[in-house]
Formats: sequence, C-alpha cells, structure tokens
Amino acid sequence: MTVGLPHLLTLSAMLFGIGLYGALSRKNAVHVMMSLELMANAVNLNLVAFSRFVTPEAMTGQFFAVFSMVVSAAEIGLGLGLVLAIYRRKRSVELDAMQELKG
Amino acid sequence: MSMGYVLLIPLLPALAFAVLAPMPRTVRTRLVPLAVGAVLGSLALSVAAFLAVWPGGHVGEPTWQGAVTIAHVGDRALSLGLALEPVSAIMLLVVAVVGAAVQVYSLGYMHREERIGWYYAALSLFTAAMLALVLSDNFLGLFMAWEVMGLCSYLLIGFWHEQEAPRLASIKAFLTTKVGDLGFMLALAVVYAEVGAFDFATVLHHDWSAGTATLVALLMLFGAMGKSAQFPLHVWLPDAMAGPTPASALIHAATMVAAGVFLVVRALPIFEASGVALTITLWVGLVTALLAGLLAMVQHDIKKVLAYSTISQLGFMFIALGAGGSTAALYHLVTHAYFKSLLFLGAGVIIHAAHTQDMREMGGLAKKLPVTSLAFASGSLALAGIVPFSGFWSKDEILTVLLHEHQYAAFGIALLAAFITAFYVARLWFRVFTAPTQQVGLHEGHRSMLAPMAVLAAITAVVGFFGPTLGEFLGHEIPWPALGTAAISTAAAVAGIAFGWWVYGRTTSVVNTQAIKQRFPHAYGVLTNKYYFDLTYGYFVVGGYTALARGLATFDGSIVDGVVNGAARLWRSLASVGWLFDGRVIDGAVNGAASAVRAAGARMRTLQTGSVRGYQTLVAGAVVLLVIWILVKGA
Amino acid sequence: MSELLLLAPELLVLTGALVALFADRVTTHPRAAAHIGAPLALVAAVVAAVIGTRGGIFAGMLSLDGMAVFARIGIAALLAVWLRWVSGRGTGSERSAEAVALAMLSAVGGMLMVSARDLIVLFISLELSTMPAYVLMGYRRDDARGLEGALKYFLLSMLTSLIMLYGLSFAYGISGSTAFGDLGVVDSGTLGQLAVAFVLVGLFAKLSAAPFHYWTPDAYAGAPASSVAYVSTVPKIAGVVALAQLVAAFTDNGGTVVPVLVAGSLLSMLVGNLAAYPQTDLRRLMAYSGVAHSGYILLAVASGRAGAVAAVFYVVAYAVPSMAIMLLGSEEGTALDDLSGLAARRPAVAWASVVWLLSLVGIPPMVGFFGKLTMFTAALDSGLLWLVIVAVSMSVISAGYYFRVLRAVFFGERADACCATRSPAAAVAYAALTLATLALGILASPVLELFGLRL
Amino acid sequence: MSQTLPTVAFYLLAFAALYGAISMMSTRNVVHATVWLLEVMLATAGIYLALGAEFLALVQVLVYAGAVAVLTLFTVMLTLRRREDAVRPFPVAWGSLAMAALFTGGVLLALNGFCSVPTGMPATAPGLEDFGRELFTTWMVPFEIASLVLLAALIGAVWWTGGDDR
Amino acid sequence: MNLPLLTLIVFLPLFGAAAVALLGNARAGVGRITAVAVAVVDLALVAWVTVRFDVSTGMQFVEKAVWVPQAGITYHLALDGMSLAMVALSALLTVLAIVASWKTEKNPALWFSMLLLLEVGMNGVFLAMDFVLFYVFWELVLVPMYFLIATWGGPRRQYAAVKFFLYTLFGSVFMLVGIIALYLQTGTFDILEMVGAGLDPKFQWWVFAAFFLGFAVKVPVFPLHTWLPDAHVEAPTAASVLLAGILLKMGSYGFLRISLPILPDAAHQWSTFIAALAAISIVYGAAVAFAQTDMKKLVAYSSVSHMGFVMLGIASMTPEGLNGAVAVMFSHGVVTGMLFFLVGMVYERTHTRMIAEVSGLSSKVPVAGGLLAFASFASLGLPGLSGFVGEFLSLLGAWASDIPVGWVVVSAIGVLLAAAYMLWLVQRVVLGSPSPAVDHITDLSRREVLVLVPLVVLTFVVGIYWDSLLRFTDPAVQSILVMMGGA
Repeated sequence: MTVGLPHLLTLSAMLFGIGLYGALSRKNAVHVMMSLELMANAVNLNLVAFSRFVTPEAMTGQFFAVFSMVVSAAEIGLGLGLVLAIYRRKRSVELDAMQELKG
Repeated sequence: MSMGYVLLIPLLPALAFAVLAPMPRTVRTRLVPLAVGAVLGSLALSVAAFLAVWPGGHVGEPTWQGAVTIAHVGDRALSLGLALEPVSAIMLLVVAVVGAAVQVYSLGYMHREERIGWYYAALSLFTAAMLALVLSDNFLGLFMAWEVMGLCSYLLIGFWHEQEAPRLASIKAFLTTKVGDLGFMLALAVVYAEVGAFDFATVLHHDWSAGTATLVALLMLFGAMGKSAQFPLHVWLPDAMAGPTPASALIHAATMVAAGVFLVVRALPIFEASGVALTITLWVGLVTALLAGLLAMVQHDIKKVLAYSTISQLGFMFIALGAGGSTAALYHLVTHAYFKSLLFLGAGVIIHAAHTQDMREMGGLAKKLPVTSLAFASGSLALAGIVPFSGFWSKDEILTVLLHEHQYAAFGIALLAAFITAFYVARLWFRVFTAPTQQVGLHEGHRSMLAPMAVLAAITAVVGFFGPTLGEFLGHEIPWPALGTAAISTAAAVAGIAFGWWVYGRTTSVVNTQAIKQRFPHAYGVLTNKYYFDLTYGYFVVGGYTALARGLATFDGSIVDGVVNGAARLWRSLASVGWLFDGRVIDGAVNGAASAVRAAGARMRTLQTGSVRGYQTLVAGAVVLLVIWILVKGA
Repeated sequence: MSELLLLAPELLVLTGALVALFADRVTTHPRAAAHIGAPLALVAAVVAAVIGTRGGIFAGMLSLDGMAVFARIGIAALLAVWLRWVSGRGTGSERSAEAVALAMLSAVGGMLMVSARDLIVLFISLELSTMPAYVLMGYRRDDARGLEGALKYFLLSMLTSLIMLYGLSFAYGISGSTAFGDLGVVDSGTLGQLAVAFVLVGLFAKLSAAPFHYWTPDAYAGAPASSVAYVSTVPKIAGVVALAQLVAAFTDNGGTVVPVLVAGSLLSMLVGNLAAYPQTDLRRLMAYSGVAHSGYILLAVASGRAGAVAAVFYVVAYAVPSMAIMLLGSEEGTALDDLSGLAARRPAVAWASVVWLLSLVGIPPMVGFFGKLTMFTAALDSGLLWLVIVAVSMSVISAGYYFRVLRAVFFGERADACCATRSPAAAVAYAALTLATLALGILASPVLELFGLRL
Repeated sequence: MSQTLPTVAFYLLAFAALYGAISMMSTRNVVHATVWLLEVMLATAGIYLALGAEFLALVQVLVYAGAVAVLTLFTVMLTLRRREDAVRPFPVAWGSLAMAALFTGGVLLALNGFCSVPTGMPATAPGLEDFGRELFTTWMVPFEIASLVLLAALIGAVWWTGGDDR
Repeated sequence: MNLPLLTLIVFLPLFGAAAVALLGNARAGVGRITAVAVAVVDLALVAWVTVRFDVSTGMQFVEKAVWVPQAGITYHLALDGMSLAMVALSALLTVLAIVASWKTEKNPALWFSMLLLLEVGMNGVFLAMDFVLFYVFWELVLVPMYFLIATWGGPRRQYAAVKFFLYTLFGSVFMLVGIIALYLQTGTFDILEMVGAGLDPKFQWWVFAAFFLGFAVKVPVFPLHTWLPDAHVEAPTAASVLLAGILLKMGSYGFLRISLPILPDAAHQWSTFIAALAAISIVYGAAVAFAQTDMKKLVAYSSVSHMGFVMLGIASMTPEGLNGAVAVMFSHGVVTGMLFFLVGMVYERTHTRMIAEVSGLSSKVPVAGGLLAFASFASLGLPGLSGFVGEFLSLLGAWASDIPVGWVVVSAIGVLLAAAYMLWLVQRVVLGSPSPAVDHITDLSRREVLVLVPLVVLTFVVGIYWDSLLRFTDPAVQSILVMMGGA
C-alpha cells in the first residue's frame, strides 16, 4: 500500500482532534494556546498535502499554508502578550480563575 | 295660500329652546315669556292649519307636505318631512292646546323656581318634538322626535334632581321607555330592509307578507308599549310623577304617553296585515286597562292615582286599536288628553294648596278651592264616563267597536275596567273634596293657573258632542252611541261611582283603609306592591345587570387580559417548571409576557457561565452536532 | 499600477493607521491620531464612492462589485464617525493613538474582506479585521476584567477560526482552487458539506450568531464602551458581506448551507432577544441585541440573492444606531441606571437615542424598519414563513428591552450630577449617525441603486 | 508518472508527530509539553520535506521551532511562580475526549468516503524559485495583508506587554 | 393651482414640531403659539381641500411619486370622502387638544411638538395610498403617543404606555406580514392597485387574518381591548382625546380601506365572525363601563362599545352599514373627544376622577355640567345628535345583510346599555347636590368653552343633517362596494 493523500489527511485529522481535546480540556491559558497551535499545524499539514496532490503546479495550498503560519505566529504572539498582561494583574493564567464576567 | 307656516309650528318652540338653553340661568329666567309666546304662536298656527284641513281634508292625502332629504345612501334617500292631513291636524290641536295651557299654567305654578328658565326650555323642546312627531310624514322622523321627547321627559322628571326620588325616577323612565324604543328601532331596521324607505305612503302601501308584518307590528307595538306605559313596561309612569305637575300633565298624561297609541294608529295597516298583532294589541290593552285600574284604587298619592288612571285609559286606547278601531282610539286619545291634563292641572293646584300629595291628608277642598273643584269635577266625570262629558263618548265608542267586532270577552273586561275607573275617580273625589277638612289656610290657585283649567274644562264638557264630526273628518263613522251600549256603560260608571261613594263618601269622618287592608290582606298586598313588578325588575333586571356588569369588569381585568396572553403564560409555565408562579393573575398582559420573556432570558443566561472552557465545550458541542447531522444526512 | 489605485481607500486608511502610530511622537495634542484619522477615513469613504463598482481586480482575487463597494463605503464612513467621536472624547484613561491605529487596521481588513474573491485573501483579511479587535476589547490593560474578556474573545475566536480554516482547507482540496468561482462543487460530498459547515461556524462566530456567540457578552461587558462601539459594528459589516459572498459561492447544492443558516438564525433570535431581557448593563444588552440581529441577518442570507442584499443593507442599518448607543454609553456610563435623567441633561441626545432604539426595534421610518421589511420580504419569498413569524414576534419582544433603555433615559432619576462636557466632535458623530438612521431608511432604494443592488 | 511518498519515512514522521501530540497532552510537566509541541512541529516539517515543500519546511522550523516554541517556553517560564507549578496533575477530561473523538471520528468517516482525488502524487514539483516568484506576483495581495496582520499583532502585543510606566 | 396640498397637510405639523422643539421650554410661550398656529393652518388647509373636494369623483388630490421603483413602492397620497372625514377630524382635534392643554407646565415644548408629531402620523395614515407609506405613518403614531402617555400621564403611566405600545406593535407586525404577503402576490405596494387582483380566496383568508390582528387591536375589538382602559386612564387629557378620537379609527379605517376592497372574498367569510365580535364588544363594553367607578375608565369602555358599532357596520358590507361605520367613527371622535375633554377639565378642578366623589356639577358649575350631560346624551345615541346617525345606519345595514339576526339584536341592546351607563354617570356626577370636591370649583374658562363649542356644533350639524357627513363618505363607500363586487 502506497502512502497517499488519505494517509496525510488522516494524520492531520488526528492531530487536529488531539489539539481540539487539548483546547477543550486544558486549564492553563498558555496550554490552551499550545493546543490551538497544534490544530493550526494540522490544518497546515492538510493544506500542504492537498497542494501536493491536487494542485502540484500552482502550489496554492502551500501559499495558503504560508499565510496560515504567519497568522498563527501573529496570533500566538498577540495571545502570549495578552497572557502576560493578565498575569501581571492577576498573578494567574488559570482559565478557571477568569469567571468575573458572566450572565 | 302658502302653507309653509306649518313648518313654524314645531319650529317656534324649538327656537325657543335653542335660545333659552345656552343662556346663563338669570337670562333664561327673563326669557320665559319668549317660550310662552312661542307656544302660543304654535297654537295659533295650529288652529290655522287645522282650519285649512277641516273641512275637506282626507286621511292619507296631505293638504300640505314638505320634506328635506337629510341623507343619501347609495341611491336611497332618507328624508325628514312634515305632512298636514286630518290625523295630524287633530293631534296638532290637542298638543298645541294642552301645551299652551300647561305653559301658561306653569307661569303660576313654577314661578318660585330658580331654574324656571331651564324648565321652560325643556318644555319648549318637548312641545316642538311632539308637534314634529304628529306632523311627521315618515317613521324615521317620528322615531327621532319620539326619542327627543324621551329626553325631555327625562329632563323634566328629574327637574328636582337634588332629591333622590326624581333622579331615580327620571333614569327609570328613560331606560324603561328605551327598552321599548329598541323594538321600534329594530322595527325600523326591518322596514328598511323590507321596503327601503320610511315614509308612510310607501311603507303602508307596501305589500306586506303576514310574517314580516307581524314582526314589524310586534316590534312597533313593543315600542308603543314602552312609550305608552303598557304592561309590563308601565313601571316608569307612576314614578315619573316625581316631576313637576304641569310637566306631568303635558307629557305623562296628555301627549307623550299617547305617542305610542299614535304610532299604532299610524302603522295600523301593518297591524291589519298581520292580524295576530292586532289580537296581541287588544290583550295588552285589556290587561293594562284592568290591572292599572285596580292599582289606582289603592294609591294614596293623588298624582299616582292619576298616573295609574292614565295607564289604564291608554289601555283603553290599545283595546280600541286591537279591535281595529283606530278612530275610536284617536277619539279617546283626544278626549283623554284634555280631561287628563285638566285633572293634573287641578291636582297641581291642590298640591300647591295642600303642600302634600297624600290624599289622606286632604279633605274638604271643594269649599276652599271652588274653581278648581268645578274644573276637577268636569274632568272626573269625563274620566268616569258620565254623560255628557267627553270621556263618556269616546269610551262608549270603544265599547261599541268591541261589540261590533264580537269581542265579547274583551267587552266584559273593558266594562269591568270602566267600573273600576269610576270607582277610583269617586274615591279620589270624595277623599279630596268632600271628606272632612284636615288643613287650614288653603287658598285657590293663581289666575294664570285657573284660566287654562277653565279652558280645558270647557273643552272637556263639550268636545264629546263633536264625535261624529270627528269621525267624518277622519273618514270613519263615529255614530251617536247606541242606546243599549250607552246604558250599559253608564250603568257601570254609575255603579262605580256609587260604590265609591259608599266606601268613601257617605261618612263624614276620614275613611280608614286599614279595615279594607285587614279584610283582604293578600289582594291588598298585591296591589300596594304593584303586582311586584318593580321589585322583580329591580331585583332581577337592574340587580342582575349590575351584578353582571361588576362581574364582567372583574373578568375584564383578570381573565380577558390573561387569556389574551395565554400563550405567554403557557410559555412561562413551560419555560421553568420550578419558577414560582407569582400569583398576580390580574392584568397579566405586559407583565405576563414580560416576565415570561424575562424568565426565559434568565434561563438563557445560565449558559453564560463566564467559563472559557465551558464556552469552548459548548462551541465544540455545536460543531460536533453539526458533524453528526451532516453524516446522518449523507448516509 | 492602476489596480493599486483602486485600493486607494484602503491605502488611505492604512496611511492613517501608520500616522497614528507616530502621531504621539510628533505632536503633543492628546488625540492627534483621531483628528488626523477621521478626515482620512472620510476621504477614503468618498474615494471609494467615487471609484464605484469595478469588477474583478488582481486577477480576480478582489472584486469591487456593488455589495463590496457598499460595504466598503459603510465601513469607512462608520470608521470616520467613530474616529470623529474619539477625537472629541478619547478612549478613556489610556491614550488613544494605538486604539486609533488598530481600529484603522481592522477597517482595512474589513474593507479588503468584503471585496475578497479568494479564500486565502478572505481568510487573511478576516484575521486582519479580527486581530486588532482583540486588542481593542482589552484596551484597558490595567483592568483585569477587560483583559479577561479579551482573552475569552481571543481563545474562542481562535478556536472557531481554526475550525473555519480546517473547513477552508477541505474546500480548497475538493475544488482544487481557492477562487470563489470554483467553490460550487464543494457542497456535494459529505466531506464537502463538513467543510461548508466548518466555514459557516467560523463566520457565525465572527457575527456572534448563536450558538457561537458566547464570547460576545463577556467580552463586551469587560471592554471599554468606545471599543464595543467599534467592534460590535464595523467588523460585523465585513462579516456579513463575506458570509453572503461565500454562501453565494457555495450555491447550496447539497442542502447544507440553508439549514445551517436557518438553525443559526432561529437560535440567535431566541437567545439574543430573550437573554437581553434581564441585562442591566448596556454593553451586555447590546451584545445580546447584536446576537439577535445576527439572527435576522442569517434569515435573510438564507433567502437567496435578494436576501443577501437585504442582509448587507440591514447590517449597516444595525451598525449605525448600535454604534451610536454604545458611544452614548461610553459617555454616560454603561449601567442602564447611568442613563437615567438623560432627557433632562441632554435632551437632544436623548431624542436621538429614541431614533436609534426605535430603529433597532424596526419602527418606521427609521432605517431598521426598511431593513427588516426587505429581509422579511425576501425570506417570505423563499418560503421561510414560519421563521419570519418567529422573527416578527421576536422583534416585538425586543421592543421590551429597548424600552428599558428609553425608560431610563426619559423617566429615570439620577441622583449624582454628572457628566459629559460639551464636545462638538461627539455632537457631529451623533448627528451623523442620527441622520443616517433616518435618511438611509427613506433613501434605501436610491442608495442601493447606486451600487447596482436591487432589493 | 506518479511518485510516492517514501513509506517508511512517512510512517516514522507520522508516528513522531502523533506521539509528540499525545505526549504533549499527557505529560505532567508544562515545560515538557512545550518541548513535545516543538517535536511535533519538527516532525511536521519533515513531512513537508517529504512532500517536496522545502520552503514550507524551512518556515516551519524557523517560525514554529525558532519563534513560537521559544516564545511559548519563555511565557511559560515567566508565568510559573513556583517550580511545582510546572508539574501539573492531568486527569483525563473524558467529556473533552469524547467530544474530540466524535469530531475526529466524523471527519475520518467523511474522509473515508472522499475518493475523488488521486493517491499518487505528481512526479515533479516546482522548485523554490517558482515558489518565490509566485509569492510575489500572484499572491502579492495576501502577502501584503499578512504583513499588516503582523503589524497589528505587533502593536497589540506591545500595547499589552507595555504600560508599566503608569 | 398645483400646490401639493396633501403633502402640506401631512408634513406641515412636522416642521411645526421641529420648530416648537427647537424653541425649547425657555420660550414655550412662543412655542405654543407656533404650535396652535401650525395646527390651525393645517386645519385651514383641510378646510380648503374640503371646499374644493368634488363629491362626484373618487380619489382626488392625488400625489404620486416613485419612491422605490424596484419594489413598486411609491409616495402616493390621495383622499376620498372617507379619508377626508378622518383627516378633518384629526386636524380639528389636534387644534383643540393644543388649546385645551394650553397651560401644560411640565416640559411644554416637548408636549406641543409631540402633539404635532402625532398629527403627522394621523394625517398620514388617512392619506397614504401606498402600503409602505401607510405602515410608516401607522407606526409613527405610536412614538409620540408613547411619550405623551409615559411622560405626562398618571401614576402608572409607564406601564400603560408600554402596554399600549406593545399591544399595537404586536398587531401591526402581523399587519406587516400581511402587507409583505400581498406584495409578493401582486408585485406592488400600492393600495389602490391591489384592488381586484383576483387573489386566491384561501390566500385572502390568511392575509385577512393578519390584517385583522393588526386592525382589531387598534379598534379595539373584544378580547383585544385590554390595553385601552389602562392607556386612557393614565393618559393626559389631550392624549386621551386623540387616542380615542383618531387612533382607534385607524383600525377601522384599515378595514375599510384595505381589508374589504383588497380581500373581498375573505371579508365575506369573516363577516359573521366580525359581527359576532362586534356585538360582543358592544354589549361587553357597555356592561363593563356600567360597573366602572372611574369616569375616564367609563368613557374608555364606552369606546369599546361604540367601536363595536363601527365593526358591525363594516361586517354588514352594505352601503348603510359602511356609511354607518364611518359616521360612528366620526361622531365617536367628536363626542368622545368632548367627553374626555370634560372629564379632564373636571379632574383638573376636583383632582379626582372617582364618580363617587364628584356630584352636583350642574348646580355648582352649570356650563361644565350641562356640557357633560350634553356629551353623554350625544354619546348614548340620541337622535338629532351625531351619535345616532352612525349607530342607526349600522343597525339598518346589519339587519339588511347576512349577519345572523341574533347578533344584530344583541347589538341593538347595546344602545339601551349605553343609555344605562351614560345616564348613570350623569345621574351621579352632573345631578344631585354638590359633593365636597365640587364645592369650591370654578366653572369652565372661556378657553375651555372655546375648545368644546366646535364639537358641540359638529354634533348638532351631523346629527340633524346627516348628509353634511354622508355626502362625503357615501361615494367612498359606494366605490368600496364596487371594488368588493368587482373582485
């Protein structure tokens, strides 16, 4: 059996699922962000795979993946800045401690 | 000769009202002569109009007619019009004469009243309406005038509204007659649906089927019963005596109450087309004549005696109508109008003099009030039906008609009623005029009061002789009474008077009714309680309605408001089972809906826990549901 | 390059953003950035109007069609108004230059997003319009509550954004292209339908449509009202246009798009309108109100082309009064009680608030009515009668909570004397928004006609 | 003329990635988790290489391994007050697990029915040069926008991390 | 001359409102003079239209301009006799309301501008011949009325105002659905063009139902009337007058202008149901009015009863019935306006509206007492006064139509019950000896009498010469019937 697109997509889906699990279950804001990054990574894998198998010449998926990475990087930078800011006020980055706003 | 002045006959008093009504009280008082002048003008014009018709006029062929269209609905036009023909001419004379007499009389009777101006305004409006009613050439105009008279009656009964009794009496009178008016109004609706017009010529010449005719006739009869105080709608008239006596004389004796009779006279062709309606009319009249007469026997208030007498006499007129004798009815209407107004005016003088209306406190007035007693005697004899006073002739005519139509049972009852009439007349007369004197310092009425009475007394004394002339004029024969009938009726009348003398007149002491009361406790009780009509109406109709209205008002505040928002309420109870129903059932509209929404909102809000992980789980859950839905859909 | 000239409005706004960053270094004027930005944004709006509709540019990656131009002008104009207001009032205790720069960047993102005809451009401009919004929501960096709200926004937004990206990757994989024109084939197989659903999830979250709205109330409630005024309106316009374009591109072959939209619409209307009732904070109330309005919009988007135009029109109709109310909240305080006695203190603004709120309820002749009229007409036309009835009933219910605001404004008593001093700039902003609320409604048809759009 | 992915290499890398991801979720040490994330990233970069996406592999290593992971690690260090904080109890969150499993299962099911694309990949892929040219011509617009995204993120991060002076 | 008269009539008060609001409370004296001047000019314009009105043709003074061409929305104003009667009433009552509330002290600028704004909506509703325009004005009316009640009303004013607003909004959104449904079927929003569209009867039934909800709430018809008493009791006098005098008529006007001509088949299907509700409203309103202890509430419930006659006439769908309906609408506006004015004037003096606490007005203040009695008699349908005309024609029409006789009889009983509650009011309030509350009050001022005189005169004129009203309404009614037949 040759390794083809389905294998890659399956791998990506599993990584996405694991990331989703982390995003839902982790209690530390940084940890959640890391899980989200894992999901982003999975998506990128998806894109690159599709690019290679579906549009090998145009490489559209690769460009998509590049931009996606840029965005992820930007977001993680911004997010970590936010976490640091919160940490400075509350001395905690636990999500369960952030329930002041509700209703 | 232009007859346009006929228009002025109702218009003059109406103008008098229009001038008086908006004025301040003091100005009104000063303008009273204007009102009197207006009615005298109407009288003069009425006489002229009468002479223009008589002799030579024919029923149904107006000598003069004028109409103005007040409404166009599609291709149909509704108009108000006046028509001068024999019936209206005669009625004009009656109304104008009595109206003028009463207005002149009131100058004396009411001169101490602060609000005499208002009294005259109302009286003028009434006169105008009644004149318009008799002149009207269609049912719509008749109805409108009819209603306006009802208003005036209300105003005049409640003239002394600071007192409780007149206030209540006025509203009672208005509403009771209004019950009848409903019938009249529906009759008009039926007529309109059937014929499409209201004028007498078209409506009466319409080819009525028996069924529709019966419906219309009965509805009109119902209206007439209200206005003419026939059983069982008679209850308002005795109470209406709380108004000023001259007003009673005009409205509740001579004219307005006769309007019902007049209506039936006008609509008689429809009654005849029905047949059944005539029979019912007859029996309404019979029952009323008899029962009201009986009630008159036990009243102590002089005006109430006269009031029940009026009801009873109106009953006689209905009897005549029921037997198909419209001319006889009209004849009795005319004579009754004169003698009954005379009696009321006399009663007014007596009341002024004695400062009471209770006959038990009167006595021996014949000597103190000679003119009045003479006039009163004239009226009484007419009422009792003694030759040659007017009542005799007309009552005799009614009995003749009954015999002629072979209504023997009715004849018997009518005769009995005539006997009773004579009895209570005697009772009244003997109690008031010949019984022992109980008061001192009594004085005769003012000239302005006596003069009209004299005129009316004279008319009462002689008008009977014009019966055949009247009949001719109206196109029906009114024969001189047959000797047999006359004998029977006179016998009944004399017997009644004799019996009355035997009970009330032969002793020189005050008669104690206590004895009679003890002798016939049940019968007497029934009579003094007026057959329990008032109690029944008061308890069931008025009380029932009041209770119903209160109930509905509560209902409106709670249930209706609630039901309209039933959905919201249901939602509320569904939205949260544990949410305590706060018990405010009343006025749930916005409250209910709003709190339902608020409760639902509060539920929604519980999802908003503030926990990021919770939110993420909810989001993921929704996504998972989406995934499952798509997979299931695809499968 | 002439195509670049067609992006002059975006470039103008971008210039404004860059200038804003350095404004503080050059001048001592406290709100110089906004002062410069407002006219630039206004010019951008005018330029966008002058440029008008152009069709595809940059090899079809962007397209200046009617909808895009309408939204572009709307975004620029609202940005101008907001900046005008900020130039008078500032953004609370902090300095405002960064907020101005961020808002303008976000607007650039929004303006690009509405003309995007390529998934990559769409995705990245979506991120550009969203990312500054996180910062604006947490702009008070010494306030833990604000930061908490921003974090919630950030995390939920990222999650949904990644789900959307995942969907986009499949969409690309199936169609073999990222151009909108090729997306018609996506909604066929199961995987394609999943992809479509994931994409819609992401956009729903951007529009704060239920059930992806959870971030909205918390984030709004923690944020400065001036930020809410911006974030709750301008990015939403871009989001609706993007949604409308994407829905059109997906063409609903497999019957996924419309049911998802309908479900989202129903949930949003219910959740938004009902949850708004118990709120006592203006920001939270307007958050739920926004959820509800997204519901109406989704209803229209589900109703075909006419509905899409109606939805785009309506989102502007929603944004204008909504921004005004939040700006007012920013001046007077965001608790409903803070508005008490406004009618006595500032009658003109109080009466303007009547116009705004009634427009949100949908009372004619305000713009909200015409928006709803066109949306419901489109929806009925496509057979969504039952949902229209829900929408209509919910509109009535919404009157209840909007009236609570009015009640405070007109019939409340406020003990402490306060507050805002006169500010011509803010007055201009209010006047513009009020005028737009009234005029857009009456002139709805000619306005849309300008962009070749038909209701 | 299709070329297949080196099977062994793929499975190794895939295993590495999945192992890293699961370890990241199951480790009791936050710092370790960061390192496991880094490992996943690197494995992915390997797959990219195998797929002929050299530039992406490079970016992956530079951006993720070089920037993101380090930044994350840095933040983790900064926000941990005590050493013990670094080691955290990790009970399995069954609800989240079920949710994620359902999601993944669903996607996998859908993938199963998705057969319209070829499994073999084209032999030749354009090189780095073509990639660079395309990026600055065809994809110029998103490229410029991406720079703005970074700018916005920069402004935001600076804003949030600054402000101590007050 | 081609002045856009109708546009002027509708929008002149808008400028007045703006002017008064801008003048502010500081110059309220000038403001109220402006207000009354604007209202009087508006009335004069209406009078001018009335003079130039040609009873032999239908819609006239047509102003039609394209508004939204794609959707077939036009700016279309026009009037026929029915509209004219209503607009005249609205213009007149607005003038009177302004004069009657001359001495408003609380925020007068706002008060007068709200009254004028209300007039814009009221006039617009009666003149608009395009659905969207109609709906715009329809809803526009809610806003000033809400503020009139909620700002100047009684103790529970906010509750009443919100209730009023929500109820009518509830109804009107269903109307909106109906409008949209009609549009989708016919492709136009023009009311006149929709006539005779030959719509499917089943479709008609549903659209009629939607309109019915919208209009019936406004009329109001039992059981949708519960907002009315609350609104009236809490509303200030002038607002009550306009609410009862004009706003209620908007509902019945809607039936006449829209439901009957456009949905004739459905109208026939619904007629018995409407007649039944009408009869119930008549009797029910009268009975509940009878039990009231608050004068204003009594008058409010009497409105429910009277509007029942309007509905009865409409349900009859005969020339008499429809003319009667319009006549009741007009007369009720005049007479109930008078009653509310008087109750308000009494309240200003005695500070109570409780019937039990007020008595003997006619002795102490004969002008007020006399006018109150007069208005009561007009209200109970005394022939010769305007109230009779419509009720009588409605009954005539109802009897001649297919409406089951039972409902007509029940309605006729309403006339009696009206007499009962009105006389009961007169009995206790006008008659009798002055109560303590009445003992020291003064009679009506010249200004107050001035307010009432035009209404008194109208009551007489219409009541005696019916054609003064019917000559305008009858052609309109005939054309409605033609439209119904033509479908």
